[in-house]
Amino acid sequence: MTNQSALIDRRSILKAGAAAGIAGLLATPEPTWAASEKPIKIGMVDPITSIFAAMGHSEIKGAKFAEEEINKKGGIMSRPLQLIVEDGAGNPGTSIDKAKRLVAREKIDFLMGTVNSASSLALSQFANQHNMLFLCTGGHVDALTGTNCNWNTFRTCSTTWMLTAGDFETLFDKFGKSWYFITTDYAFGHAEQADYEKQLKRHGGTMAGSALAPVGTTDFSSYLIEVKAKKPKVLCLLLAGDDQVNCMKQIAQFGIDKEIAVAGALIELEQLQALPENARYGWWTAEWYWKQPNTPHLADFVKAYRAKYKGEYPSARSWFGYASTYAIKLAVERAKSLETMKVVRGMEGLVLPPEVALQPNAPMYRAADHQLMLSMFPGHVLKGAQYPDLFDVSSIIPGEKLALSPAAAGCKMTYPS
Amino acid sequence: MGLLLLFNAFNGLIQGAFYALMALGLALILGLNNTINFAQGAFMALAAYFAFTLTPYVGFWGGLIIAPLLAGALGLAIETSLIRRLYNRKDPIYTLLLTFGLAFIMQDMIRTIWGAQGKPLEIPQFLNQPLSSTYFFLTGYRLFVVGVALVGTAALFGVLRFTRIGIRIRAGNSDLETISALGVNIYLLRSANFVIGIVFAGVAGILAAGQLGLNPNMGDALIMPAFVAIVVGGVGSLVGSLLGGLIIGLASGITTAFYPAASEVVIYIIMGVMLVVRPRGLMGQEGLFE
Amino acid sequence: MSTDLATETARTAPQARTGMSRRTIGNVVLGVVLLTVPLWLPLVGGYTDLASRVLIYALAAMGLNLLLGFTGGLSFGHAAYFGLGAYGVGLMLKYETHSLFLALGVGTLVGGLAATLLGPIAVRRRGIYFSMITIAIGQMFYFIAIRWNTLTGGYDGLSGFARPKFAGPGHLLSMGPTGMYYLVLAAFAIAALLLWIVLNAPLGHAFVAIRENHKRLTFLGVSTQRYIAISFAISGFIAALAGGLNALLDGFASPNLLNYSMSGDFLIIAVLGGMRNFYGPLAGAVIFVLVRDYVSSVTDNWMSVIGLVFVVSVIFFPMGVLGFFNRKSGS
Amino acid sequence: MSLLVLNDVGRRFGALQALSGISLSVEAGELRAIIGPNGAGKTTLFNLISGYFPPTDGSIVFGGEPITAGTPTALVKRGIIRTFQITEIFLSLTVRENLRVAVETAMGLNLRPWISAAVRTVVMNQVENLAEIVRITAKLDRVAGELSHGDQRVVEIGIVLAKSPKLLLLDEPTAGMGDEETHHMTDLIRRLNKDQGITMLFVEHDMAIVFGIADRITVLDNGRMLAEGNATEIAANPRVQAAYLGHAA
Repeated sequence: MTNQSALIDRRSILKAGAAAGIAGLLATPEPTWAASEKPIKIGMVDPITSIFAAMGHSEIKGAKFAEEEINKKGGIMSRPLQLIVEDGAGNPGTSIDKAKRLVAREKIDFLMGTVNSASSLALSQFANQHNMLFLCTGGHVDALTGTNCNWNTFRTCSTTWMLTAGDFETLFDKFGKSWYFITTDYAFGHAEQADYEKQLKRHGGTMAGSALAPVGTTDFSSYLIEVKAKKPKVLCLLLAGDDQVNCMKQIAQFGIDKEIAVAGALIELEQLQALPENARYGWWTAEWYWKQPNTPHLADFVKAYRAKYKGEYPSARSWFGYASTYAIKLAVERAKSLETMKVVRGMEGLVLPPEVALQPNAPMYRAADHQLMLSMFPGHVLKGAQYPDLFDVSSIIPGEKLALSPAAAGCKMTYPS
Repeated sequence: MGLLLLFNAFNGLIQGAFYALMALGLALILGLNNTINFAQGAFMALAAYFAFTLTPYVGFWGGLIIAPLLAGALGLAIETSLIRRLYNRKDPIYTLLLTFGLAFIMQDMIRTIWGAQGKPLEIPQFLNQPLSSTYFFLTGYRLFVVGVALVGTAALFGVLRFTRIGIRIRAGNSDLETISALGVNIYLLRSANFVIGIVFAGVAGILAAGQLGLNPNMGDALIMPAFVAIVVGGVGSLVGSLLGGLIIGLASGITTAFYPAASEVVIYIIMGVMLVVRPRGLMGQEGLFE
Repeated sequence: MSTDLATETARTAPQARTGMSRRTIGNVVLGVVLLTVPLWLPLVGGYTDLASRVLIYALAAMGLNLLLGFTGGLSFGHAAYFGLGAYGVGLMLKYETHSLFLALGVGTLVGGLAATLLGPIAVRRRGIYFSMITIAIGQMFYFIAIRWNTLTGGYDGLSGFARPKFAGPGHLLSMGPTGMYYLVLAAFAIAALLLWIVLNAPLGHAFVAIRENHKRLTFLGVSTQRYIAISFAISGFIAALAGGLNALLDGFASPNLLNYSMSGDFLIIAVLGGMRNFYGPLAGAVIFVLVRDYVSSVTDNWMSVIGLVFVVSVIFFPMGVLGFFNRKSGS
Repeated sequence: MSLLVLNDVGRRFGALQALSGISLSVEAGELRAIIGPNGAGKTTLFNLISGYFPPTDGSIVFGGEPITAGTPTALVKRGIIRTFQITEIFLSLTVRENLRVAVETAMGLNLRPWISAAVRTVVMNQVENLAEIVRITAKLDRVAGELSHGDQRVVEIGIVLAKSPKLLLLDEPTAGMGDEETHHMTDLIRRLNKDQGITMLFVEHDMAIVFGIADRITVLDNGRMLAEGNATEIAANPRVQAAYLGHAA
């Protein structure tokens, strides 16, 4: 697997790099459009560099794929769509700079992004100051559609609460009552652990212990020593990005996954790809997966996506980019306007149609907190699996069954008069 | 708790050996090339990616040998074409900023060539498991890393003490003018030293990738503890760097057991205390490059 | 406009009249250009916030350059004081006050005092050691900012504060991009003036003498460490002021502001513009910020371009662009 | 009373005994030459007197007070100022700026972050003064690094002169100079000694200069004192002839 995917990656990225160099200089919309048609511009700030780059690339690919598809099918209200991508480098300051540039220079109509919570929060605040619609693609922090919710901010990816609610009962029933948490030491992790603890208490489980690991922890052995001493039934990993990869690798090296059930909230296809074969294990929740039985339009999407990106399979991140771009199109068409307030109203209660949703349920942007009610895909990693078939979805749970009510999430939406 | 502490302390030492291995190459280059090599982390990542690409053809062991040499060759090219131009500028800022910029370029090249997506570097199965179920944290791989760190230090020590080039490097460390007056080609010596430093970085990078996984940014996380190891151990002393690595590994391991949030800050605190109590570090020589 | 401090100050006595007038003209031209930025910048495709960013980076790099270019101390940790200033302002606005100047004052004080207290530790060593110590001290603050979640917002950064209105005489002025720009410009002008005064006073002469030959000065009975520490403190205060302004501009403070790569940006700005020139950091900031802003929009490989900027400026413009052009016009 | 007294002073570096058993006394107003072959310990002796490093044996007394463990800064305050074998000046500054910083240091102004016009005038006048004494007025606005070696030496003496030294240590003041520059320098040394009354110790290889201007001469060899006396005594001393002049010839 390694060899082949390395080759694929190299070719596509080399080409993408070269193309970006040239195309970026002459960024023109699709040539089929009449010059008189002014494009509708979506500014997308997402990490192309930094530790968040792998996921950023997936989101951008998904969004670009949607852009191409939309323009082929007649654009938005018969105007072309132009997606302008800027590298936020996973850094809130840079992300704000890029958003400023997009607003001032490119005169964008809408803003979307980004992979990480910090940048998403910063952009939400920025968009609010500039009276612009911001659609968060992939930052999970609860506050974004909870305590910090804004009238002009929407979110496509799930909240941390939804991630933890998806697989709890399965794990609890299957493996046992005593849990140990290794949690990433920032808002995302704290929120996840708090959510799990609530559910654990409600079901009469016990905490064997927990440890907070700073973001960027490379060596998890001290944590694992403690885990081993406490002998929990379930080791729950609530880590982000590379930290999760490092921890799973070390668990496998110590052989802990053979004695204790390892589980956690979020797993991403990008993470599984970064793991060696012996470190692919555990029970997790995916936010979307390319392989679902009997979901309409999914096979076509995967096929077309692979054709565009040299055989690469779409990840949940690709879908975020794809669905977000479509959501803006649909909201604009509902509002029949580009005015921020009208589009916001158009997006409130917007239900993604099956060819965009690509899941059996019909997710909707909830009006009260602007959170998309996307389905969760709890399941487990297949033993000895080879890319791309790495994950087995055990059930697909509609988002509205999992999400907290807007009131419980702490969102009090206020609109400008 | 006592046993747990012992486990953690021991585990910290293993981690420390790892820091030390990373610090050695850095210390070597700091010594004779008078360069704070910010690209050291990027060289580590690059060698690891070379190994990743080579492994299907030559296996892990082949990669472990060939990849650092390839990185060393690139190091030689960079040293002779760029860094060498800056030796006679007395101010260290130039080499520092040069290597800082090179690190940017190398990281970007890695992302362009291999992609932003993290990669798994497969290590031999027999190393990839614990040796005993009680002392499960002693995996073959970790012991192997400790072994490489010790052998590497010993080998370097031997080279510096007993070979012609080593003796010259040591002499050059303390008095560049004198040895160049003795007719030693100082440029050649510095190139050789730089390459050795990069090869060390390469080995450290590959070993890190076996444990942490490969991504274009991996060098960023690795370089700082190496810096601290050098400052604590004392600039100019290789044994000091080894000790420095072990000390901060130990401290960080023990801290993790009590208060994980401070596990990174603690190494800087140790460094701060060291600087106040003994500014030249454990084994450092006074005023070597001041 | 700006010349090497060495030759500049030398001229003061015999050729005061011609030297002064040329410099005065240069300063007036620069002042007019900076004052009218909001008028002409949009015409050339820029936007006012970008100009604020340039001036903030220039201010931080100018502060750093007092230590780097004029005292000869290579600090690779000034982002820490910049970041402390930013967090100071953010925390004040979030929890304590709605006064712009109080927040900015406290932020500057926090970062400046940190530099004042830590400078004496760093200056115990010189050369490469000094750099390594400063970088490590800086990283310590970086990790504290990331770990101390409850105060700093940890990895997600500090948000939830906004630029307060400017309390003018009798009424409140709202701070849009233009208002913010003039606040930054005022801070820049004041700091630049103070730096200029110091550099032309005995204290500044002592700084430059330390850079030139600390041994000579030591054997004139000057304890050079003390002076480097003073230079460190002043430059820390200025970096903190710049950081505070940065927090106001973004309405956000993130741990990245404290990271060593930010220190690297400030250093390259100083070197690129010309670290022996008073206005070098300003020239460097204009080039660096604009290049980065433009290139990162044009290509995904912007990091390579920025890396090349480092390499090229170090190899070919060791005295920076201002130094380069001065030399050309001089010879 | 002697201005400077060394009692059985020695210095060891690890296994190497660089100096031992040095006892000498220098009277106020004296112009004393230190001579000896390379490696005799002349510069080490200067380093001990100026506090670069402390002696491992013996004691040093200056102006009646012990200064054995003094730091350079402390000794400068007492009036012991030195030059180095390699000229130590501020190379990229002008001569005027070189002298100015020395004058400001001497006047204790260094910590002032601003300066009044009146004080500035005092400083500048003192700079002109110094420049006249060392005769470098014509080159005041030249960058020091671009001056000839001899002129740089002169600038260094101007700098140390600003501190009004009681004891001036000159390490090979004429080394590497041409005839004219050497003449200018010896003249300067003599004038400073006679006109300003500055006590001086200088290390010198050129015997013509040593015998020409020194009041007394101390001869070092292999880290030990070989002889001491005036020019005639030293020239006649058979041990000096054997050990030192033999080398030189």
